[in-house]
Amino acid sequence: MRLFVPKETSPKETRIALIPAGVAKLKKLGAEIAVEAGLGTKLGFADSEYEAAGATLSTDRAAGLGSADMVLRLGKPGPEEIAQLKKGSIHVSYLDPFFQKELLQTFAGAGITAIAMEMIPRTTIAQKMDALSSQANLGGYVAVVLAAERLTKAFPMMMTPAGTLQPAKVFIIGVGVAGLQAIATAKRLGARVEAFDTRPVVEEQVRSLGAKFVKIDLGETGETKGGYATALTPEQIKKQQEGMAKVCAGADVVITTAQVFGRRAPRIVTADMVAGMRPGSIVVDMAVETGGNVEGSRLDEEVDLNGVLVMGLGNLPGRVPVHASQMYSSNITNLVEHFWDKEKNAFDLKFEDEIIKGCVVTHNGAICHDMLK
Amino acid sequence: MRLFVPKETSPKETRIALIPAGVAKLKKLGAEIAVEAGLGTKLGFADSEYEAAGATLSTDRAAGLGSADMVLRLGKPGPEEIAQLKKGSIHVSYLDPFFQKELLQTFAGAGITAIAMEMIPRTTIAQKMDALSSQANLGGYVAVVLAAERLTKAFPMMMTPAGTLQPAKVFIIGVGVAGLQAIATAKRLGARVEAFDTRPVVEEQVRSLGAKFVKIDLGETGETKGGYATALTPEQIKKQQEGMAKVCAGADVVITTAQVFGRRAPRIVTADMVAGMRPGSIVVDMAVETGGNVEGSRLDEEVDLNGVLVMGLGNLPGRVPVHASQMYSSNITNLVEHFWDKEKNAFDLKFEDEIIKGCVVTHNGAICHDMLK
Amino acid sequence: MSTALIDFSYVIASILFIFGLKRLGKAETARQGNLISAIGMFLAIVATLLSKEVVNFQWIAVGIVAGTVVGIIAARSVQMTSMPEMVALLNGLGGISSLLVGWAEYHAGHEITAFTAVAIYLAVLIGGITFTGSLLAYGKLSEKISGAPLLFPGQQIVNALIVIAIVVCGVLFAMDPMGGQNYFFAAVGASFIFGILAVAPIGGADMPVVISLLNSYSGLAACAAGFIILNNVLIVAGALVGASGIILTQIMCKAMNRSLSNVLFSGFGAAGGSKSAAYQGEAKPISPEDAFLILENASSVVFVPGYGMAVAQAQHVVRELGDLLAENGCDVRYAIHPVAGRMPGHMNVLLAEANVPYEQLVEPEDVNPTMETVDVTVVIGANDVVNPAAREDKSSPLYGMPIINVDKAKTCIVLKRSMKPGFAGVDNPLFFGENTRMLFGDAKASISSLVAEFKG
Amino acid sequence: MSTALIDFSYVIASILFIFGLKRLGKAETARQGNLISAIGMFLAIVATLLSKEVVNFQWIAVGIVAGTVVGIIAARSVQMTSMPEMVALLNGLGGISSLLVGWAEYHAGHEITAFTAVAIYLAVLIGGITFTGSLLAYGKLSEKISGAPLLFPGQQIVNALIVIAIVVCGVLFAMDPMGGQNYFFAAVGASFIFGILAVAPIGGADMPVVISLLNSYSGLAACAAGFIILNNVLIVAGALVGASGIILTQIMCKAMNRSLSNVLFSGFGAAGGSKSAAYQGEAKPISPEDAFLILENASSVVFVPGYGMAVAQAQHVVRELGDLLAENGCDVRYAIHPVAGRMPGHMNVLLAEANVPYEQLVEPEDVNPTMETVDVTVVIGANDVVNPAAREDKSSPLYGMPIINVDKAKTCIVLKRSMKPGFAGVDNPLFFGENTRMLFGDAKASISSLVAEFKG
Amino acid sequence: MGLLLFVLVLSIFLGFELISKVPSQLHTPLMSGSNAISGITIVGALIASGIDGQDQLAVILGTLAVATATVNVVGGYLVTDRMLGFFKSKDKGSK
Amino acid sequence: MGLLLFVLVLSIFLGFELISKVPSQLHTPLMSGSNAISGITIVGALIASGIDGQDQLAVILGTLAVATATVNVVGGYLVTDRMLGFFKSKDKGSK
Ligand SMILES: NC(=O)c1ccc[n+]([C@@H]2O[C@H](COP(=O)([O-])OP(=O)(O)OC[C@H]3O[C@@H](n4cnc5c(N)ncnc54)[C@H](OP(=O)(O)O)[C@@H]3O)[C@@H](O)[C@H]2O)c1
Ligand SMILES: NC(=O)c1ccc[n+]([C@@H]2O[C@H](COP(=O)([O-])OP(=O)(O)OC[C@H]3O[C@@H](n4cnc5c(N)ncnc54)[C@H](OP(=O)(O)O)[C@@H]3O)[C@@H](O)[C@H]2O)c1
Ligand SMILES: NC(=O)c1ccc[n+]([C@@H]2O[C@H](COP(=O)([O-])OP(=O)(O)OC[C@H]3O[C@@H](n4cnc5c(N)ncnc54)[C@H](O)[C@@H]3O)[C@@H](O)[C@H]2O)c1
Ligand SMILES: NC(=O)c1ccc[n+]([C@@H]2O[C@H](COP(=O)([O-])OP(=O)(O)OC[C@H]3O[C@@H](n4cnc5c(N)ncnc54)[C@H](O)[C@@H]3O)[C@@H](O)[C@H]2O)c1
Repeated sequence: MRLFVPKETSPKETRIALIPAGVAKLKKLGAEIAVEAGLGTKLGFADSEYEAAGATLSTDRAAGLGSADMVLRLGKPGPEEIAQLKKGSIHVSYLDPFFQKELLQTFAGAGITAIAMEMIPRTTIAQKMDALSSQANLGGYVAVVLAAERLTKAFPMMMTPAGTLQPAKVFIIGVGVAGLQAIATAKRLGARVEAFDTRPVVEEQVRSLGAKFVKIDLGETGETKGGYATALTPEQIKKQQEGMAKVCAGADVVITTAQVFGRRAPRIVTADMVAGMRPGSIVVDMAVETGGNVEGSRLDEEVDLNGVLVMGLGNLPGRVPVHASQMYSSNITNLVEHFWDKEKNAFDLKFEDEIIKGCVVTHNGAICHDMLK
Repeated sequence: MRLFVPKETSPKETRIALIPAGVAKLKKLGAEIAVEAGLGTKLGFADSEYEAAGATLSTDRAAGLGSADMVLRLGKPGPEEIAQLKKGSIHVSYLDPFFQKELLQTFAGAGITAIAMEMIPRTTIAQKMDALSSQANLGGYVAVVLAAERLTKAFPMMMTPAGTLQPAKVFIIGVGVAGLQAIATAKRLGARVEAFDTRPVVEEQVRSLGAKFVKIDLGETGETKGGYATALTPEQIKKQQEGMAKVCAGADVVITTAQVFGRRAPRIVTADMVAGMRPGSIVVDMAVETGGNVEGSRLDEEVDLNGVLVMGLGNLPGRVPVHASQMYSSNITNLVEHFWDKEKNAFDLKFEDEIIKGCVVTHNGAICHDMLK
Repeated sequence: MSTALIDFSYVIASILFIFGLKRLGKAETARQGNLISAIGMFLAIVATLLSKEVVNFQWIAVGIVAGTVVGIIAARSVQMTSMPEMVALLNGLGGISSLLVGWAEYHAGHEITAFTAVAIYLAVLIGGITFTGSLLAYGKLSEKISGAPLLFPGQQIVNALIVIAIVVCGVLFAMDPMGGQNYFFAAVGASFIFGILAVAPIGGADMPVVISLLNSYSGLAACAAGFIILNNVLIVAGALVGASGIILTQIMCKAMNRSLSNVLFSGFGAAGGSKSAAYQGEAKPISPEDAFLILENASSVVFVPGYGMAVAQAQHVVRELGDLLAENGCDVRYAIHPVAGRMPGHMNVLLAEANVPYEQLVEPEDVNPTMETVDVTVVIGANDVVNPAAREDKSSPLYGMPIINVDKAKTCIVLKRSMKPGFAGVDNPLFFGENTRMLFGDAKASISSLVAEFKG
Repeated sequence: MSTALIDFSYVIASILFIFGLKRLGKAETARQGNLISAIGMFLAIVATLLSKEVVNFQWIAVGIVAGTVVGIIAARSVQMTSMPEMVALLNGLGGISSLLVGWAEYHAGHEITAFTAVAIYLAVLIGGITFTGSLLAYGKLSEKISGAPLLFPGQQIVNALIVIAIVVCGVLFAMDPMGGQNYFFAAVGASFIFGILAVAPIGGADMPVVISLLNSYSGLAACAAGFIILNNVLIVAGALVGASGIILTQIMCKAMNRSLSNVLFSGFGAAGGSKSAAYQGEAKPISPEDAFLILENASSVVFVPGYGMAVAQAQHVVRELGDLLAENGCDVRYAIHPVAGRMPGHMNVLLAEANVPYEQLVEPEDVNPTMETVDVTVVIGANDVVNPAAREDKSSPLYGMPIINVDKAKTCIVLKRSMKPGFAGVDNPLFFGENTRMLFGDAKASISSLVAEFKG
Repeated sequence: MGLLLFVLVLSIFLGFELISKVPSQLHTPLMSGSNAISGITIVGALIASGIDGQDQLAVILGTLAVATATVNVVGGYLVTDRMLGFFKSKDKGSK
Repeated sequence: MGLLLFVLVLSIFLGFELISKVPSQLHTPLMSGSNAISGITIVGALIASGIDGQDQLAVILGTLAVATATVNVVGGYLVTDRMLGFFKSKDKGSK
């Protein structure tokens, strides 16, 4: 089976889909791998390293795409690239499937089996291929470091002969993987951390990192079987906002990570709440790419709203591109390895498997995922 | 006694010399205080807050300077401003006295009693007025946060389903106050920290923060009575460089803070050493303002040397201006308070006191400090 | 009941006492322990009543009924807060009872050997001391008598004379028990007086310790009574109480940071004069076990960390100890001096690492005014920042720096490895303070021994 | 020497034994304790030699000289590594000596009461068992005899018959001591055989425990001998050794994760069959004290933290325990499973906070191959990541995930609060494993009890 | 006599070993409980009071001894129990 | 008899209390040291062997008893001491 890894097309993307260590691992399975020349250069992975690991270099992107049985990449392709793919081949990447129905149609039309990395189930066994987790984790870290760099105060408490510096107050809204890592990082830096999430199980997790959980009584809330949050009723959202406005007003840094699987991100921090914050404080909207949790946040911009800095930077994991690429590469090779059939020397689309069932979005000329039909 | 606090003149300066809380404290002593209008605006301290604390606002800077018995500020004045001062008045600020002999002459010539904040002795009792310490402390913190923000990797170790991220290796050269805080901050963020200093007592201090001390045998080294490092012989410097080149080569982040009191900063990291580092790694030269520890570092610039980012940003404490100003303000008010004579309602220049002896550089028309004559 | 059976019952009773006492010392089993020991007592009494020697029951019945009624009423009516004085009273009755047994046996006038004579003499003597001592302790505790130490000139001499008289009487009595009736009654009188004299100079606050000691004595009196009538269960139970009472007394002394010898040799509570003489003497070391007893008894503790805590990397165990103290009902705070350590915020980094809640951190100016009400300050590798010379000694290079006034707390425990000075190189009079105890050793090791004491 | 003086010497000797034993149990004072007890022994011997009963010295001299020479030579020549078998041998000699004393007293033929007869019988019986048992243990340990458990069909029945015979003989003998000579010798024989039968089925690795138990027995034999000649010091010393020996045996068993009853009722070492039957039975809980004994004895320990460690915020005490183990000469590692916790790197944050050195962190693929050589794995609030079903049970939702094979270590201690499953909601067969012990309770509390055990 | 000495010595050692670390809130109950045990002198009192052929003084002494010892025993155990019961309910309350 | 029982019972209790937590490297020395104490049976042997008017068997039994007990005592104490001495020097060496 022939695998191909093209360079990323988005100019904003700093990460890459495969690092040389990943090539070596795939090679061991028996796969044939080609990578587009210059794939890792900007991260310090020379073409020669890929070659040494066993990949062939291809300078002809179109040919590479056209001849591959399986394409591994990070960002979603444009429609023109899908057209170049071989019919019946497998394409693995992020796809943003809930909001890119057209793209899915194109895939289906071209007879490509598309796997969306976002759709890997969040089960224990699938963790090694779960790119959402691995990238959100780094995103949470980056969000805090960015905020620390921008804040006009230091994070940790310091009782010094020149007076006591109070620890920065950091408020994390939405405690999934990214939120947890943000909590951990802010705690490490010495901040006083509070966090909020609608899922009740999260409270214990927040405390397991030594932070405080903010309790706002919303009545009945829940999580889906897969562990994602369910959407809130308008009334619940209002209650939540009132409770949170108070906490935000006292915070130096607010980081929002709230997502609802398959929908646009909920609007949680309103313009009023931002206005209620102290000048000099910072809001990081980690959900900006899916619509944003914060009113007024703009993708890839840092907006000053009455002295409050609202940061809507996208692709946060891309700010630690080496580690982010290492992890994505590891996720994607783990996926290939998990379903690799040594006998046939090919990727085996076991449709009876929960993971395959979860992440394959188009197959045999149709959109095949239940949630996307 | 009439005190005056002008705005800072340097455009690069983000800090201010006095915050409203400081005004209140001085007011309690019985002092009369005027501050230049707009002093704290950029940090969110409105003029009204100063007034509320008891200061009078002055829009006429020249008048303010001319009428004051004591001027409190942060950055050194230009010669033209010295001329505006009242003869016999006291002027407190950073002066960089070892390298600003001319400025001192001007002060002496104008009959001003100049106090250099850099010259406050490093004794236990003088700590509360020790601005070098308070600012270096914040500088050490900022250096690490900056490096973390710029690095293409995450600092902490993470053993994850997508592989293990090794902790970043941080190497701190020169472990005074700034170095210690840099160690503490990097450790907090989960880095593997090593540190080096020529003073042997530092080893225990490094370990007291849970980091590793790099041992390079330099033979006889020492510290002066005041706790500052003595200068090294050329041979010692060579040995040190060899030993350190190795550690640097393995580091993701190198932070240098080495200073020798009253001299230019020693050149420690050579171009060769930088060249020996991995692409993507970072060097922060905290001594850049006094000449720099790193060959090739340029003040207020981030230079890319073969993939290694050499950061020579000046005024690091100024990147957390709120806390830095709070601390400087506290230092300077503590100084005034310590020598305030309630009876006379005036600052009392007790020349028999070690602190005054240490920090007054010009008095009665002459440079009066032993080390500067 | 046959002698063998009675002996056997006594063995069982003794075993029950042993179990009972052991359990009484642990919180979870204490109540059960008391019950077990009560069963033992009941068994011993029944066995005795069934023995062949005991034939007349009418007066026994009178005594038992009267005693039981009084006992029940007393136990029921006493206020929870007056328990200690109740114990003193009961203890006094135990003492007098031993005295009466001794007297009765003496009066019964079988041929008395020198051995029995000594036993009788001891039972009476110790019983008497316990009796009047306990009554006085009761009076002081219940504030029927002033709790202030009572001293009069020449007290030491009077005490010495009485002791000599007691010894002389004892020897003469033992040599001729039947003829030595006068010595016997002299001893009774002397013991009464001695009990009063021994307790009078002690202040009301120390009464619990005194009662505990007298309790141990009353055990010994019972033990002596056992030797009179050659009865094992008396000897065993008496000795058990005597020995464990001494241990308990010692524990109570240590919890008050006092020494047992201080208590054993009277005139103690008021020996303030001799204490201050020792002021500039040497530092007083303390063991982790003893430091534990002090901490365990404290209701408010302030930790003062310094550079030594950082060197020892003791922050995690310090937090652990803090948590244990808090669990024990103690108010715990961490006083951070701004210059503690070797960089600004040094202590904060470490305590944050150990997850000490920010709320428990206090600054010197907040904690100093409350220092007199703090039971124990624990100085963990700090030195310059707790140097009272900064407050008192104008010639000190630290003079004028606000310090944390750890020396003003009731007890101050200083953890360091030696008597060496800190960063500033200045000697620290704190180490010689009257209330200061030095817990030498690496701070982490010391604290973690304290933690182990709490756990073990 | 007067009887009183001898009695007094015996009291002193007993006190020395008490002190000696107490000190022997603590590392710092052990050697001194041995010396103290030796002095006690010397005193007891001298006092006995000076007693009025002992008049013939020539044979005593022969015995003592011969014994001393042999004792010195044996003690000098023995290799450090063969100490345990030496102790077995010496213990056997002690046993035979008690047997001989009993026999000699029986043979001396004063009027023997039933009481004395019982004492004689017990001394001989226990002495005999100790003798042959110890010799066999010696043989197994020194590998003069195969260390393998020796079993033959019907062994249980034979054992039962012998026990019955011993009891019957005992009763008959006690009823008519002088006429019961045959019963006496039958008992001697039976005890020899029983000693062998009792030890034979036990494997060589368990011999130290057996020796310790036999040592306790030899104390009881001495105690019985004391009842024959009505000698206090024998009774006291014998009983002390008997009781403390039982405790020591228990401690040793627990350190090997075995139960005392397992040892007391023979056939134990080879009871593999009955064990595996209990495999899918219930989880076996363990107390912190017992877990301590296992850890204290381990030379290689792997900690496996999970989400529960985070919930309990136990990281600091875990580090403390790790340090204590390392100090104790144990190799300590922390195996981190990539999905442990609730976010990637969860365990790393916590362990870094507690300053666990990065070098001690290992990944599953590195630690798993060495798992068979690990003495103890300590699972701290982890569950899914140590679930052997992921390895073995194809129907498990976890099947195929690499786990940390904690079940392959010699002993696995699991710390959690209940039997509830973890995040994945899957039951965990590990908890029912043969070598698994459940230490129930909050992980922080449990670990910190373990730390306290190490310290206290 | 020798044996009695043994018994005494052993008991004393046992007494020393029995109690080691007592939480401070148990100090008073333990004192009170062991005080009740020291009321064992009642055994002596019973014998003194119960033997045959006594004169009036003996009767008085004996009866008094029994009465005082009984107060000590009965009062002691009851008081201790009350104290300990108090702790227990307090503990429970706080949980 | 009653008294002997007391002595026995008290000794057993004391024996149980004396040892509680023994570090594993002390297991063998402690076993060995207490084994030496169990050689106290030598007192019985001495009396058996030292009394007047014995026949040949008695002499043999007595002498054997003394000899074996002596080996136990002498060997036991010396072996224990050697073991403990070994630990000490090892400890010192490592420091
Ligand atoms: N905060 C800052 O920015 C800064 C910077 C530089 C200097 N300083 C100076 O440092 C001093 C700070 O005061 P401080 O009270 O924290 O420290 P200190 O006065 O230096 O005293 C520290 C004490 O800790 C003890 N110690 C060291 N290692 C120990 C261990 N492992 N276990 C137990 N004890 C240990 C030492 O006594 P033993 O040797 O007897 O154990 C020493 O006396 C002040 O004088 C301050 O001016 C402060
Ligand atoms: N790493 C990630 O990014 C991530 C994210 C989300 C989910 N997960 C999932 O989480 C699981 C992680 O496995 P794991 O073994 O770490 O955890 P786990 O399987 O969830 O088990 C944790 C165990 O800790 C025990 N526990 C909880 N609190 C405790 C306390 N205070 N003291 C003692 N024990 C306590 C619980 O048992 P008791 O209740 O009986 O005490 C529970 O069985 C995996 O299934 C993984 O897929 C991982
Ligand atoms: N099995 C595993 O090993 C594993 C690994 C990673 C994640 N997971 C699970 O996957 C699930 C999703 O994790 P994720 O990081 O992708 O989450 P996510 O990015 O989808 O959402 C982030 C968080 O936002 C919260 N949120 C949604 N709406 C909100 C609102 N209105 N207000 C406040 N908070 C709101 C959610 O509850 C969630 O915690 C979690 O349950 C996680 O435990 C499991
Ligand atoms: N008494 C107090 O409370 C107090 C407070 C703050 C600082 N101090 C003392 O003041 C002194 C100076 O502190 P600082 O932070 O201003 O130091 P600094 O800024 O003057 O120098 C920083 C460090 O660089 C080191 N250095 C110099 N040359 C070097 C070389 N060639 N290689 C490597 N390292 C080199 C120095 O040893 C020093 O540790 C220290 O001794 C400190 O302890 C005392």
